Amino acid sequence: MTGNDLKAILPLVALLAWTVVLLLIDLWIPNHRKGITAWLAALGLIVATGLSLLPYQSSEPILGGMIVVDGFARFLSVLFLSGGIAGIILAKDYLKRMQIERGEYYPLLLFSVCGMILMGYANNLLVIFLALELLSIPLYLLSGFFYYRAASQESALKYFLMGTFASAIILFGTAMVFGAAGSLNLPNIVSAVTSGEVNIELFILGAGLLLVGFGFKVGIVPFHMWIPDVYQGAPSSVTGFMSFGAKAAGLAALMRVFIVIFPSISENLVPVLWVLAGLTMIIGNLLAVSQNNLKRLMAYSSIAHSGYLLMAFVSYNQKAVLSDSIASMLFYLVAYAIATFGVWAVIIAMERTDGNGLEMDDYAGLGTKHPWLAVPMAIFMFSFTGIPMTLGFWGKLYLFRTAIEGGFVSLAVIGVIASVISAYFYLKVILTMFMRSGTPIVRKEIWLNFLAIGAAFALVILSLMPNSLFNLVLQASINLQ
Amino acid sequence: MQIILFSFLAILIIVSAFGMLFSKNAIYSAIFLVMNFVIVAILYLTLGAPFIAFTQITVYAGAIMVLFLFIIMLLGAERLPEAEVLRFHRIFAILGALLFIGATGFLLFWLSGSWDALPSPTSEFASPEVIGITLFSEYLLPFLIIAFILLAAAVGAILLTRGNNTPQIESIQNDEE
Amino acid sequence: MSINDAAATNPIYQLVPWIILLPAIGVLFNMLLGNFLSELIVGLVACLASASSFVVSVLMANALANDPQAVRVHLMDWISVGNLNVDWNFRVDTLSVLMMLVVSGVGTLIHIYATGYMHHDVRHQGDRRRYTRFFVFFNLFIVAMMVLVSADNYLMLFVGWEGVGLCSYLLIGFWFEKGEQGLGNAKAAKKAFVVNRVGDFGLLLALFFIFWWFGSFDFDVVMNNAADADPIVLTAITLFMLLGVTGKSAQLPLHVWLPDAMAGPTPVSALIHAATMVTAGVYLIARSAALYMSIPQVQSIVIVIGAATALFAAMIAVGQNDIKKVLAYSTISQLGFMIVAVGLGAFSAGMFHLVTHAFFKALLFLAAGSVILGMKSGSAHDHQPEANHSDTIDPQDMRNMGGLRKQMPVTFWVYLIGGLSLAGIPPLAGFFSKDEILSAAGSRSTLLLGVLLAATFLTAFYIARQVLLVFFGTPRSEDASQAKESSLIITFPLIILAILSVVAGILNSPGNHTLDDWLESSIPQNLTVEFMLPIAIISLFIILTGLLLGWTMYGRKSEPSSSTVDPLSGMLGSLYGGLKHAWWVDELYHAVFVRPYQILARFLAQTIDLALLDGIINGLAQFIGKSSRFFARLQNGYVRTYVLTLFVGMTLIVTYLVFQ
Amino acid sequence: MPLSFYLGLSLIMFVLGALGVLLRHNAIVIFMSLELMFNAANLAFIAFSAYHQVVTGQLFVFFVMAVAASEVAVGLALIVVIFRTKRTINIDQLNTLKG
Amino acid sequence: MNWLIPPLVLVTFFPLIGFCIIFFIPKNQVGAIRWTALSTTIINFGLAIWLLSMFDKTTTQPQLAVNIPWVNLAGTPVQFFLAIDGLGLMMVLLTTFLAPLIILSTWNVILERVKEFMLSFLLLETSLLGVFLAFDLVVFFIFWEFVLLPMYFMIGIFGGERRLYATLKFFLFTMAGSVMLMLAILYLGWQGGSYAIPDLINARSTFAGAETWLFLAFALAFAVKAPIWPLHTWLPDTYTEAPTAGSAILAGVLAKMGTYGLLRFNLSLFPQATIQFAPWMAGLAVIGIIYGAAVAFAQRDIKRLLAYSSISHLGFIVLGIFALNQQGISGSILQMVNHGLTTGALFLIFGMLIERRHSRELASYGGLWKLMPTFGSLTLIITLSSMALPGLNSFIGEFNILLGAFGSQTLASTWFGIIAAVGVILTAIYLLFMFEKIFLGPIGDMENNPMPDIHLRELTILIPILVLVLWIGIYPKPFFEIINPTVEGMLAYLQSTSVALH
Repeated sequence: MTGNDLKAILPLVALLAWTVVLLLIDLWIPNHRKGITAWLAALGLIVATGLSLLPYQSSEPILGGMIVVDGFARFLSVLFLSGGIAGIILAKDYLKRMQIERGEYYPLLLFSVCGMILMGYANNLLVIFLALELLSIPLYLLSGFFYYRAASQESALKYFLMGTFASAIILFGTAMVFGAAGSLNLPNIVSAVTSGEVNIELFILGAGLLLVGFGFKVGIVPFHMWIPDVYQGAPSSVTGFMSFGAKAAGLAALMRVFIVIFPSISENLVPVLWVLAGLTMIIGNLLAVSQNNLKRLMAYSSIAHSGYLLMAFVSYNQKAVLSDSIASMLFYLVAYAIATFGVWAVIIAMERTDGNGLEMDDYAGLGTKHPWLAVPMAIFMFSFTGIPMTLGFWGKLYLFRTAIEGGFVSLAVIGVIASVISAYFYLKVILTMFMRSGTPIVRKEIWLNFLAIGAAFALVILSLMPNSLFNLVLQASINLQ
Repeated sequence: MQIILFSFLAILIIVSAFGMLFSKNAIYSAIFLVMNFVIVAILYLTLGAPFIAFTQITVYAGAIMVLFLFIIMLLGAERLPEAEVLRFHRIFAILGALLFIGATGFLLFWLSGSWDALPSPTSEFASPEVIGITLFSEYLLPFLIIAFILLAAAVGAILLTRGNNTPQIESIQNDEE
Repeated sequence: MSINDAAATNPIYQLVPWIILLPAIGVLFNMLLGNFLSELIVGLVACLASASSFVVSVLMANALANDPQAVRVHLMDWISVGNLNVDWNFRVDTLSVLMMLVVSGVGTLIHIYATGYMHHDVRHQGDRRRYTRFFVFFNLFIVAMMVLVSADNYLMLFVGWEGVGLCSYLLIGFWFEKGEQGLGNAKAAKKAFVVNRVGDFGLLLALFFIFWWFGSFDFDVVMNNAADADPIVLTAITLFMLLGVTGKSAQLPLHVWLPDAMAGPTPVSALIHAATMVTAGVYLIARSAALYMSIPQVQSIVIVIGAATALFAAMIAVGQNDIKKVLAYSTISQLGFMIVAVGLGAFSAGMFHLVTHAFFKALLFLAAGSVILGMKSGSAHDHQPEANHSDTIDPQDMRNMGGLRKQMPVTFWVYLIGGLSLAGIPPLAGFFSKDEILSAAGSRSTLLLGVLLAATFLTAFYIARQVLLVFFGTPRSEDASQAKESSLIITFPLIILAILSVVAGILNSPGNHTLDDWLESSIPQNLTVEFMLPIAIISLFIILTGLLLGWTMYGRKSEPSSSTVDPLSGMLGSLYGGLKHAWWVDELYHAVFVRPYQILARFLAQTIDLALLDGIINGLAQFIGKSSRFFARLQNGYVRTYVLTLFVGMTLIVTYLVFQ
Repeated sequence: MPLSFYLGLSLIMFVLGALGVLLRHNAIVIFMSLELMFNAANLAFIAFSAYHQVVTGQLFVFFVMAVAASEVAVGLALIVVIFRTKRTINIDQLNTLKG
Repeated sequence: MNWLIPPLVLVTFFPLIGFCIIFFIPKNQVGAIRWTALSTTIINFGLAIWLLSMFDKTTTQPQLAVNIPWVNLAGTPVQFFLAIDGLGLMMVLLTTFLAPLIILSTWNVILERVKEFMLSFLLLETSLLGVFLAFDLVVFFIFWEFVLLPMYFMIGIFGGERRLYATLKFFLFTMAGSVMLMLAILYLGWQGGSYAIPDLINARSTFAGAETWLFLAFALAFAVKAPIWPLHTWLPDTYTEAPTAGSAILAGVLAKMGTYGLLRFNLSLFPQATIQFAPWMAGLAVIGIIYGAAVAFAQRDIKRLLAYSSISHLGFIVLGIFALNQQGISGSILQMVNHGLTTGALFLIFGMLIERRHSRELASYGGLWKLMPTFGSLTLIITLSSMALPGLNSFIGEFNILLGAFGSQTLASTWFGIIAAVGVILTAIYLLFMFEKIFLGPIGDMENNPMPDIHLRELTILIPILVLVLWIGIYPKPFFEIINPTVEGMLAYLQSTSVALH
C-alpha cells in the first residue's frame, strides 16, 4: 500500500478508523448524553467529506487493482458521506424521543457508510461483495434497533433473510463470472472479454444473477418485496438513511459492474432491463396508490424511483448515450436523495412515541397549523412528481431525455404514464395537508426542521441554477466509460 | 477412479442436502448440514484446495454449525408445524426450482463439450503459503475490510441480545430460570 | 349602379351619421339620467331623438331630389383582416332614404303616441320605473333600424338586422314577469329571437358566399358583378338570404314568432312588428335586386312563399278573437303581398305597399292600443288601479268589446279609415298599393292573381269582422260600456296617420310614377307596373263582397258574446278550429324541433357526457385503484412469498438468458 | 473429470438451498439453507479456480466463509431476539407487516 | 434600446415582487394583503401597456427578445428565451387586464386564508405570463406545468364542496395531457439540437420524419387544456367547484393556453402535420361547438352551464385556427381575447349572484331584472356579447372564424363553416334560456336573501370589461393591427413550407 494509494482512499480509511475509535469513546459517554456520540460521528463524516473533496486526479486502479478512485467513485463517496450526515440528523433526537438511544447506533451507521463508499470505489467483484456485506450487515442490525417493538425485529429478520438470499445469488453470479473469465478484477475481465477467451454463456448467466442480486438492493420489481415491510418496521431514522443509501449503493454496483464488464452482452441484457424498468415504474407507483401509511407510501415510491433510474440505465451499452445515461442517473439520485431526506425529516417530526402519527389522516391540517413543515413536504412531493421549480423536474427531464436518446421511446411513454399515476398519491399527501382540516401533533425538533427546510431550499434553488450540478455529474460519468 | 469417488461424494452431498431439507427436526437438519459441509470439504481436497478444505471443516462444520445447534437447543425450537398455509406456494416453488435446474442444466450440458477436463491438482498450486502470501499482499484490503465486517457483526450481535432492560424481556428471563 | 363618395358632392350628406347618432344620444341620455327625470322629459328626449333623425332624413331626401345619385359616407374603419375590409359606411340613395323617412317618420309618431300610452301602461302593469327603460329600448330600435337601412354593405346591414332583432326581443319581453305563469312574455320574446336567429343563420351563410365569391360586402361590388356570377352560387346566396327574409318578415315557414310578439306593448307592435322591422326583409330583397333578378327560379320561389303566406295568414286572421292577433296575422299576410311584389321584380310596387302599409297598419295597431287602453280604463273604473287583473276579463278579446264607437269616436273613425285602407277601398292608400301588386301578379300568372285575390277577399272579411265586433252593436262587457276615449297625446298621432293613410296613395297613384322614378336610381332593374282597370274592378268587387259578408255575419245578427260561439265555427265547422289555432303550426314545430332538441340535449348531457366520457375517466381511475389493491394483496407479509417472487423472477430471467 | 460435473453439483446444492428457504418454516432451518447456498457457490468457486489454475477463487471462498460467519452471528442474534418477544421462530408468524 | 431589466422579464416576474411583499405580511393583515395584490396586478397591467407602446406593429417577427443561456441539458442548451409577437401581446394584455379585476372580485368572497389565495394568484399570473412569452420549449413547459400548482391550491382550498375531487381531476387530467408534450419536447431538443423555437424551425428537417407523432403529442396537451372534445370532461367539474376567481381565471386565461399552444407551436413546428390534421381538428372543434351548446342547454347549474358554453366557444377558436387562413386565425386570436373578457365577466357576474344568493341552481333564481335592473342590464350585454351579437366583441371574432372556416382551402369544405354556424343558433338558445331563468319571469324565491343591485366595487369590475366589449365590437381595428402582422407571418411560413396550401 503506497502513500499514493493511502491518499486515494484516505476518506475511507479515516472514517473506518474514526468509527472504531468512536466505538471505544462511546463506552465512556453516559447513557443520557449519547447526543455527543452523534456529534462526534457527524464530525467524522464531515472530516471525511472534507478529505474526499481534496484534489485527487488519477483514476488508475490501486491496491492491486482492488479499487479505483475515479470521478464516479468520488462523487458517490461525497454523496454517501452527506447522506450519512443527514442520517445522523434524522436519528439524533428521534432515538432519544423513542427511548432507544444507544451509542452503537452511530458507529454502525458509519460502518454502513463505509460500505457504501467502498462500493463506489470497488473495482473487483470480491470488493463489491464485501462492500455489499459491510453496508448491509449494519443495516440489518439498525432495522432491528427498536428492541422493544416487534415490528422492528420482524422487519430486521425479513431484511436479513432476504438480504442474505440476495447475497447468495450475487455470490453465485460472481462465481459464474469468475468461471467464465477466470478473474475477479474488472479490468482483467474486460481484457478477457476483448481477447475473446471468456465462456460467453456462463458470462451471461453470471450477469443475470448479478442483475438479480443488485436489483434486490436497488429495489427492482420483482425483487422489491422486502422494501415496504422493512421500511415500515425499521426505525424511521434508519429507513430514511436506508431508502437512499442502500438504493444508491446497489445502483453504484450495478452501474460499475454492468457498464465496465457487460457491454459486450448487452443485446442479451437490454430486453431484461427494459422489462424490469417498465415493471418497476408501473407496479411501484400502482402499489403506492392505495397506501395510507406514509412510511409504506414512501417505500413504494422509492421502488418506483428505482424504476425511473433503471429506465435511463437500459441504454447503458450505447457509447453515445452512456455518459448521459450515467450522468442522468447520478443527477436524479441527488434530487432523490435531497427530497427523500427532507421527507423523512418531516415524517420523523410527525411520528409519535407510541408509533402513531404515520397515517395520512394524521397529516390533515398540517398546512395551516405548521406551514414550516407542510410547505417543504409539498415541495418534496412536487419534486418526486417532477413538477417544475424543483430539482426533481430536471432529474426526470434528464432521465427521459436519456431514454429517448437511447431509442427507448416506448419505455419513456410507460415512464410518463407511471409518473402521472404517481402524481395521484403525491398530490393526495399535499391535499391532506392543505385542504383537509385537522390538528396534527408535531415534534418541534430544530434539527429536523432545519433538515426539512434546508432540503426544500436546496431543491428549489438548485432547480433555478442546475447547471453546476449537470456539469458535476457529467464529469463524474466520464471515467466510467 | 476419480469419477467413482466424485459420484460417490456427490450422491452423499445431495442426499445430505435433501436430508437437511426434509428432516422435520431442526437438529437433524443441522447434523445433515454438517455432514454435507464435511463431504464438500473432501471434494475441495480433490480439487486441490487443502487450505479451504480445512477452513471449511473448522469454521463451517465446526464453529458455525455448533453455534446453530447451540441456538436450537437454547430456544428449544426443534419442531415446528410445517403445514403449508400459502396457496400454490409449494407448486410454484418446486416448478421454479425445476425450471432453474432445467435451464442451467441445459446450459451446462450444452457447454460440457467446450470444457476440457480439470487438470489434476499439483502440490504447489494453492498451497497454504501461496494463499497466505496472496492474502497479505494482493488481498490486503479485503482482508482489512473483512475485519470490520466481523467487528460490526459482533457489535451488532451483542447490541441486539444485550438490550434486556424492558419488562417483557425480564419476563422471558424468568421463564428461562 | 355607381356611387360617389360624399366628399365629392353635396356636403349635406356628411350629416347622415346623425340619423344614428342622434337616437343613440337619446339612448345614452335616458339610460344614464332617465331614472332621475320625470316622465315628461324622458318622453320628450326620446321623441326629439327620433324626430331629429327624421329631420336629417328629410334633408337627405331633398338633397337626393336634386341629384338622385347614390352617395357613400364613410364614418370609420371597422374590420380589416387580410382581404376582408369592411367599414362603417353609410349609403344614401333613394331606396335607403325612403326607408329612413318611413322609419323615423312613423317612428316619431309612435314615439309621441307611446309617451301617452306607456304612461297608462306602466301604471296599469305596476312598475313606473320602466317608463324610462321603454324609451331607451325604443330609441335603441330606431338606431338599429337606421343602421339596417343606411348600411352600405351587407355586414353593416347584418348589424342592424340583428340589432332590431335584439330590440324586438327586449320589447316583446318588456313586461317579462307577465303572461301565462308569468313567463309568457319572456318565452314569446325568446321565441322571436331564436326564430330570428334561424333566419339570421341563413343570412350569415349568404354573407359567407357573397364574400368568398365577390370578395367584398359592398352593395355596389356585389350588384355590379351579380350578372356574371356563377348561377349555383347566386342560387345559394339568394336562397339563404330568403331564409333570412322569411325569418325577419315572418313569412312561411318562420312566421310563428310574430303573433306571439303581440305580447309586447302596443306601440311596439305598431312600430316594430307592423311598420318597420318586419319590412326589413322586403327592403333586403329590394336592396339585392340585382342578385334576385339574375336568378328567375329563386324569384318564383320568393313569389310562392309570399303568396302562400298572404293567403295562409289571412285565413288565420279570420279565426282570431284577440284584437292584436288579428292585426298580427293581417301584417303577415300583407308582408306576403310585398314579398310577392319584390319577387315579381315590381320593387317599387313592393316598396309602395310597404309605405302605405306602414301607415295604415301602424294606425290600426295604435288605434287598437287606444281601444285596449279604453277597455282598461273601463275596468280601472270599477276596480282599483294597479291591481292584479287576473280576475277580470281580457281587455284585448274582441268578444268582450262592442259598441265602442260611442265611447271612443275618434278611435272609431281612424280605425275605420285604417281598416278600409287595409281592405283596399279606393281612394285610400291601400287600394293603390295593393292594386299595383295585383296587376303585377296578373301580368305574371292568373293562378297567382287568384291566390292574392283570395287573400284580398279574406282581408276585407276579417277587417270587417274586427271593426264590427269592436265598434258596433252593444257593449258585451262592463269594461266595454265603461270605456273612455283616450287623451289627445294618443289620438293626435292617430289622426296624422289616418290622414297619411288616406293621401299616401298619390305617391304612385295611376298615371304618375313618383315612387317609381324616385327609386329608379337605386333599383334600375325595377319593372314599373301600369294601372289595369279590369283587375282593379275585380279586386274592388271582391273586397266589397268580403265586407258585405262580414256585415251579414257580424253586422246584423246579435254579435257573439264571449259566451256564445262565433258564427264562423257554425259555417266552417272543424275548419274553424284550424283557423283558430293557426293550423297548429306552433304545436308542430314544438313536436318536431323543440322537444327532440331538449331530449337530445338531455341525452348528450346525461348519457354521453356524464355516463360515457366521464365514465371512462373515472373508470380508469377506479381500475388503477383496484389493481393497486390487487398488488397490495400479493404483499402478504410472508417472507417466503417474497423470496418466492424473487426466486421465480430470477428463474425467469435466467431461463430467458439461457434459451434466447 | 469434467468441470461441468462440479458445476452441476453446485447448482443442485444451490437449488436445494433455495428450496429450503422457500419451503421450511423454521427460521433457523431457513438460515441453514442459506448457508447451503453459500456453500454451493463456494464449490463452484473452488472448481473454477482449479479449472483456471488461479488461486483467486479459493481466496474468495475464504472471504465468503468469514462473511458467512459474521452473518451467522447477526442472524442468530436476530433469531434469539425474535424468539424472546414472539416465543417462536416460525417464520410464518412474522407477517404483521403487509399490504 | 437596452434596459436595466429587459421589459419582458419585468412584466413576467413583476407579480413575484408582490408575492415577496405579501409573503412577509402577517396573515391577519387582510386589508394590506389585498391592496398589495391589487396594486401589484394593476402596475403589472401598466407595464403591459408600456410593452404595447414599445411594440412594433409593422414586423411579423417576435421582438423585444431576451435570450440568456441557462441550462445545458444533455448537450442541448436550454435558453431563458422570452420574446413577444402579436399573439403573445394579446394574451399578455388579456391576462394582466383580467388579473386586477379578478382580485377585486374576491374582496368579500375570500375571507379566510386570504394570504394563501393572493400568493397563489400572483404565482399563477407570473406563470401564465411566462407561458405566453416563452420562446424556448423547456422554459415554456416549465411555466406550463407550473400553472397547475397555484391552480391546484386555489381550487382545492377555496373551492366548493366537491373541490378535492375536482382539483385532483384537474391536475391529473391536464398533467396526463402534458407528459406526452414533455417527451415530444425532449425529442425535438435531441433532434434539433436546441429548444428555442427559431432554431427548431430552421432545423425542421431533422425531425420532419416524426412530425406526425410530435404533432399529436403537442396537440394532446393543448387539446386537454383548451379543451377540445372529447377531452373536456375535467372542465365542468373544475369550473363548477373552483371559486369564482378561479373559474374566471380558468375560463378567461387558462383555457387560452391550449389554443395559444396550438398556434404558437403546432403551426410553426409541424406545418405539414398541421395541414394534414387540420380537417380532423376542425371536425372535433365543430363537434365541440354543437355538443357544448347542446349539453349546456341541458344544465341546471349556472357554472356548469357556463363551463359547457366555454367548451362550445373554444370550439370556435380551434376551428378558426385550423381554417389556416387570415380570417380564421386572426379571428381566433381576437376571439381568445373576447372569450376571455366575456366568459370571464360572466363567471364574475354569477359569482356576485352566488355571493348574494348562495346557490348555483338556476331554479333558485328568477325575475331578478326587476330587483336589480342595472345588474340585469349589464349581464344582458355580456350575455349578448357571448352569443356574438353584432356590434359587440365576440361577433367580430366569431364572424371572422366562421368566414375563414367557410372559405378555408385547407378544410376544403364549406360544411365546417355551415355546421359551426348552426352553433350560433344553439348558443342563442341556451344563453337566452339562462337569462330567462335568472332575470326574467316572476320573482323567484330568494329565501329572503336581500338581492341588492350592483354596487360600486362590482361596477368597477364590470365597467372596464364592458368598455372593451363595445370597443372591440365597434372599432376592432387597433387589435387587428396588432394581430394581423403575426398571422401574416405564420401564413407566409406555412405557405413556404407546404405545397398542400395552394
